[in-house]
Amino acid sequence: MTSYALFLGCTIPARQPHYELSARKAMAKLGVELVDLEGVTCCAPPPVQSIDLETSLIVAAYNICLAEEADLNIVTLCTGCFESLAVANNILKENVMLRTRVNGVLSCLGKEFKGKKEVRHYLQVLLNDVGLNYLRRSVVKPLKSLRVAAFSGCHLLRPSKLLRFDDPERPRIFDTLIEALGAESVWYRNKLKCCGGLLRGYADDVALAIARDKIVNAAHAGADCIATLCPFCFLTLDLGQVLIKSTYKEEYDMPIIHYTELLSLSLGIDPKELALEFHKVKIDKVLDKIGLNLP
Amino acid sequence: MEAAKVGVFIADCGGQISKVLDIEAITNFVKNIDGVAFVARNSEFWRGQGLQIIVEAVKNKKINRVVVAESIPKISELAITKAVEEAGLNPYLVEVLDLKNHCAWPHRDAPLEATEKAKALLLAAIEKAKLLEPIEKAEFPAVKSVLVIGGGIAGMQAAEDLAEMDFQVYLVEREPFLGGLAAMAGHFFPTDDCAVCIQSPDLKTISRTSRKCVYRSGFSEIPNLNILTNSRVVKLEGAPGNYKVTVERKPRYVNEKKCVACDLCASVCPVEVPDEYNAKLKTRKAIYINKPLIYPPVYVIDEEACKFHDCARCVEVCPAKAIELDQKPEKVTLNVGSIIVATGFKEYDPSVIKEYHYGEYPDVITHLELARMLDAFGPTNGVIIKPSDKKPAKRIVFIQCVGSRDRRWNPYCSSICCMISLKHAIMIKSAYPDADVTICYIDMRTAGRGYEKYYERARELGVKFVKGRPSEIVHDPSANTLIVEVEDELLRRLLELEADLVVLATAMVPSEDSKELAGILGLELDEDGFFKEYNAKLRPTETKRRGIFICGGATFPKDVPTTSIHSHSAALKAAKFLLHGRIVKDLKVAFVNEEYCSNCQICPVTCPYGAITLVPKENGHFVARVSALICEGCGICVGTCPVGAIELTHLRQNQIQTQIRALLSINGTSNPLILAISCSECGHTAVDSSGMSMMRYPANVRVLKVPCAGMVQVQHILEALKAGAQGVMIVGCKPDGCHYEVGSGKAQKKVEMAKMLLKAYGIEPERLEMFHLIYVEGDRFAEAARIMTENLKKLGPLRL
Amino acid sequence: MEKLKFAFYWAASCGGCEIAVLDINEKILDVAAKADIVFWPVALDIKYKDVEAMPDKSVDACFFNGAIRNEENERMAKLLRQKSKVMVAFGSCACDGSVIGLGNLWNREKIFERVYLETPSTNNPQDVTPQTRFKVTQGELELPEFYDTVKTLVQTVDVDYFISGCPPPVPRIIEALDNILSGKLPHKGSSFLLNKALCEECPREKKERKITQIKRVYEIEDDFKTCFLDQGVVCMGPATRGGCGAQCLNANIPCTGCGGPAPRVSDQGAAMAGAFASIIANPKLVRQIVDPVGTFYKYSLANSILQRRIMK
Amino acid sequence: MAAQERTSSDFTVEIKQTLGGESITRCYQCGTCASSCPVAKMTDRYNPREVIRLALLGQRENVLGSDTIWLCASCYQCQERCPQEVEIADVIYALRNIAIREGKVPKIYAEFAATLTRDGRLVSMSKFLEKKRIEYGLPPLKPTGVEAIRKILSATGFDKLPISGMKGEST
Repeated sequence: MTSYALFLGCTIPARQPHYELSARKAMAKLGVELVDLEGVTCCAPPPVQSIDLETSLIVAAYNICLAEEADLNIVTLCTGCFESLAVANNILKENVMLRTRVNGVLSCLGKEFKGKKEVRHYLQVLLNDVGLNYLRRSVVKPLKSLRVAAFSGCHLLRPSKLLRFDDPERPRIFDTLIEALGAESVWYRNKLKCCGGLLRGYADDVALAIARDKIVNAAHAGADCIATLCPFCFLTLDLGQVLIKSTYKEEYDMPIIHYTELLSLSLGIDPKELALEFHKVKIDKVLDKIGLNLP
Repeated sequence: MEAAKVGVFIADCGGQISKVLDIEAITNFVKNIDGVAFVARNSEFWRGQGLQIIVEAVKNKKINRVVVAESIPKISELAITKAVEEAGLNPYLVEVLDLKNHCAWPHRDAPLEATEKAKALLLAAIEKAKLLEPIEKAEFPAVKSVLVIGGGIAGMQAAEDLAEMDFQVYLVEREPFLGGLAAMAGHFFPTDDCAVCIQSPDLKTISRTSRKCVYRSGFSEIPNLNILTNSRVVKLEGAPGNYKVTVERKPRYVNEKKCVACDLCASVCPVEVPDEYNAKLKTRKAIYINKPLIYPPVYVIDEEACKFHDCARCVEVCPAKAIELDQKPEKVTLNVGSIIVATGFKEYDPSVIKEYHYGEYPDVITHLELARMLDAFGPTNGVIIKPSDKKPAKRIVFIQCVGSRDRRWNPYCSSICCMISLKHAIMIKSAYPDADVTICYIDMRTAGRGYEKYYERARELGVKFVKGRPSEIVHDPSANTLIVEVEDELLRRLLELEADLVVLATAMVPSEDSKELAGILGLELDEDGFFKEYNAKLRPTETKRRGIFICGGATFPKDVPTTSIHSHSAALKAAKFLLHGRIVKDLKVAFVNEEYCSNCQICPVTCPYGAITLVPKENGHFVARVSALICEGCGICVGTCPVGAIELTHLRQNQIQTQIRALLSINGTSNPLILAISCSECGHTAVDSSGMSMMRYPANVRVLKVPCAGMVQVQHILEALKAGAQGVMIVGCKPDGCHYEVGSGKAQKKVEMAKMLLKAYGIEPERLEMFHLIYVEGDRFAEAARIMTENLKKLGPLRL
Repeated sequence: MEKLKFAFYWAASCGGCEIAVLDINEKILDVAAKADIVFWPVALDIKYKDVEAMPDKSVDACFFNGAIRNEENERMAKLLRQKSKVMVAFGSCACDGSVIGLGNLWNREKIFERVYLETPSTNNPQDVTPQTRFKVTQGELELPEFYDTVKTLVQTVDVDYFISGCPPPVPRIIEALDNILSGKLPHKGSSFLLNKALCEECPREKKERKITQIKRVYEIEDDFKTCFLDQGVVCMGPATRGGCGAQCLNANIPCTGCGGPAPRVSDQGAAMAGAFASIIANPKLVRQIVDPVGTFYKYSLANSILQRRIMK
Repeated sequence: MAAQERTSSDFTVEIKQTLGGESITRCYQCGTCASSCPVAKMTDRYNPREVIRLALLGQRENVLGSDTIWLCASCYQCQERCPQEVEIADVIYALRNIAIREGKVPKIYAEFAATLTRDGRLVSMSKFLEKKRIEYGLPPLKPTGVEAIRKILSATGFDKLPISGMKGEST
């Protein structure tokens, strides 16, 4: 059985149990073991990078060390975690000078970054370990006629030179995996552009304007929902619609759904087990469309 | 060989030298050196009565080696060797040194030390002279014929020049028609004339105007010019002056002598394929001709598209019975003396720049595609349309620097795209004054006579300019419109420009065959894949391969005026190379002592000229061999050979060693002795110029001249220290400006290596330094010598 | 016909050369048939005074292995030279100083300090180091003087022939013996090894000859075909006298240079270092060479241009 | 942006020597970043090209003192498309790092720093969620490496940065 060290990060366990639940349940169903590691910390995402880039590299390297010690590759759900860890992993594998500096600090924890493990995103595990064919065969409830606006979030794709996840201008992986569930992945303008989430707390007005643009474009393209991978994107677009309502006096009622939730539903997992009440914008429309209405 | 009888001639330069040096003491010293048969003093020895003294001594057989202490660098050496040769002595039995600029002037404050140094310099020269051996001349045949590869503007111009100078010329073109990229371009800037226009040949039957359309210029009728279309070079053998080139000719399937270009064949041909010549904007038949025609005015069959005998309808209708479906490829071997590469450049495929969606959105096109549209003979008969719906395009946005000046794709500026955009914008605005034409640019580059006026004209005609590189082209499907997202930097505002047609000014990149051809010809490509010239400043159309020249866009994207200049230059160089039908060369070259050459195969890769080849032996191993014709005599191979199997005829290993010992055998200075090994190019001229401009440096610095710093061996450095040097300076050209390309760089690497070994030997690595100097940096040589001396003093004596 | 007289001697060396003599196997019978061994400390009980008693030039050939490290080595080299018609420097130590010669990176004082005082296994509470004379109750003891600098045999006495290698390759030993036994001697100063460098014998394929990264043997993949230089490993083959049949290369180990400098090479280490430097991609790469002297001068430091390290 | 400041090339050198800022001098001001930027599209308070321009002109105070550098959403779109491979998002990090060292810290970042130091994470667990996790049958969270992260923050000097509220265990 394939095993991965599951790196949950900070937001998912603390705020979005529906994401964690669906992710764990789907993987269990698809035969991938997720191992929780002791001692993990914050991945050191952009807010920490903004304060001190070198510290953030070291914190990320520390977390990778834990996986190296457990002899496991890392899988992340949050694209922010994916970016922090994968960038650190790939930079430190290549840049000897930086690695020496980082290991100098890690040595006081008795750790050493060796660069022997990989950092992967959940989607990569689906694509490479589970495989598209097996995934398609495992779908018991195809999401037929569901028009999904795929929104991977910036940090799954960029910086592409270090993440090497997909073509940064023409990504296909996320769309392919949505289509594997029977849904349709629709094109919408500015699909690859940011949700503005990282400006929340500093420039909420700008963040909201960007989020609104995103939702408008998806709605314009006739999407039934926006599928997300990043807890920040989710928050920005889901909670954001509440704020848009109060600020712009506009209502879009665009369900925001983590991909793992769509996956779990299509694998036949009972919606009741998925803590769907954590959605601010209710997703009943979507469940209706795929014939899975909650009682 | 007769024992060495050295004549030593000491000039005092009208007293300039004797003012500082004790010439009397020096003369007495020289007289007592073993082997010195004759000593003379004069004001100067390189001309007039002084030179006569040398000539007499040689003629009277008093001496068979000549050592002259002169004061005029280089010129004196040339004059003296010439006179000596005329007097019957091999000119390479002469050694000239410069006591004024290398000793008297720089050390004028310390005459005693300078006098001792002068003795050392003379002793070294005399000891070297005793070991000198005659060097003979060799003659190599040079066939008076030239191969020109590439039938575009550059190749045609060069071919025409050479053919008219009575060289036998073979012009090889890969495509079935001549003309190259230029023929597709329609119009040219800055003359606004046709692309298919060239300098008119000097044919009696043709009126001699400044320019002519290629097809009516009589180009193909120039005597001595042989045009081979549909052909490519596949193999090169032989040596400069006498190459054997194998050319593979694809069959045309149409007999060139019979075809009357009546078009009946094309009218019945059932196969339609995208027309490359028209940038695939329309189709053509499998049997076709390019219009307007260039040369030959004959149809050709596209063998990949044609169904041949399964169809053969063209054969039936051809009134001239010209179609021969059974033609086979053939190989032709050409014997040529030199080769000109004129393979041009091509448009970069911008589909990799995904933000611009080229290849995905039909209305995003390149300049070449636009040029075809603007051509009245082209696919749209000169009308600009949106390829997606064939409707006229009114709003046109040009994007500059697409794939060029872009570190991700091609880091260089393609240099002609700004002008092409201006040309096309002007053409559009002139034809359709109501068209909305915008050029998005990073920097407009219009360097060239009349080019800025072009820019001005575009503004006058109402072309809009936006300073800013668009980040993305978005397609709005509802209106079938393109949206160009760009920041107008001068307004600091983000714009969304709506366009019917977006034209990408793409990078110009090397032709696809460049790499393969470079491999066949043994030429170097630069980091961008263009053919690399011998020297950008001085030998722009020559290559390191003697006898092979390059011109036009093959070396870098060029406009036509520059290409013309370049082609004429290459033609001139090729002509000069073959003019006498033979190449005469002094054998100042490297040679391999095969008894010791041990198959390590290192030297061939270190030779910048490819002069060293590996010759197979019976045991499957190889022995290195130097081509005397190609060798430039730099000695980089000597500096590399780990077994000492390679030597230079003009500077044997024992001559170096004996000079090292002699230069260091006389001290006479309170300062630590330094041996400066300098290359005879920039390095030595820097030493010369420091003396000529009377810079001061101490007399403990003794200069040993070698052809190139790359010849220096680590052993030489150790030997110098062993012989008493307290420090060693290596003086070479700038690494990028090395006269032998790689020598200075190799010297630097050996110096680094030697420094590391010195450290292991317990010797301060600072005792060895490399300096990269040029002629105008004489002051830096003097300064380096002073600093080195001071540093060595601080380090204290080296006791071996 | 009278039998020839051979002598073998062992100066500063590891003893491997003695074993190499035995490695000629049954060939020793031919030697015994044609020659008497009149002196061979490792095998025969013949005292120095017996040698001193021999008439000058009474030994037909002396095979001298080992470097000249101390006074005794030097005395015996001179004595054997005096007694022998032909003097053969046998093995790398005699020819080039070899590993013994690496002692020239230090001097007597430093070597004694390290060996007799500093090594972890030393138990020497009174800090005693070897003395040339030492008084004991029974009288005065004498030890040969340990020199600061190791010398090669030819730096000490006139040598007729050389057969380098650590140890010399057996086929070459047999060839040398055959030559001497049959009286077909090459010109003086010749080596019984090859007159070319090792690459002449090496079967490996040479490729681009451009070194972008310097590696050590354990850092490369097993590849029995490609020249080590092309794999970024320093191989001394190009500057080293061949004749061994490229044994190490065939065992996938680069040449470390025991054949000594190739003919016409004044300094094996410098020659190889220079050739190597000529094909590295940039000057900074030289810093990747761990232990430059051990790499380039493993066998030839004592026979190099500078011969030893300068001690401050 | 703010008024003209006396220019100096020292600032460029300082940025180039800061992790993330190495590529800044490659910039030739083509504006691809600006037209790629989702933030610049929404507000004229931020323009990445202009930030780099000011930095290259040595306008240290104008760059570090304004709120512009904090308006980058770190989406890397500009960096992806930059034809000169200026690592723009990383340059912004470098500028932020320099600003922080001088005590120019937006409140939200001070809070991030404090939470990280206190909890080893950026989002704290609530009692509510802990209860919910058990309800949903999610596995209990494994302990966070708070001590480890504090050691790192102390070794890099992160905890000594002039950010208020970082030292204390609680806020």
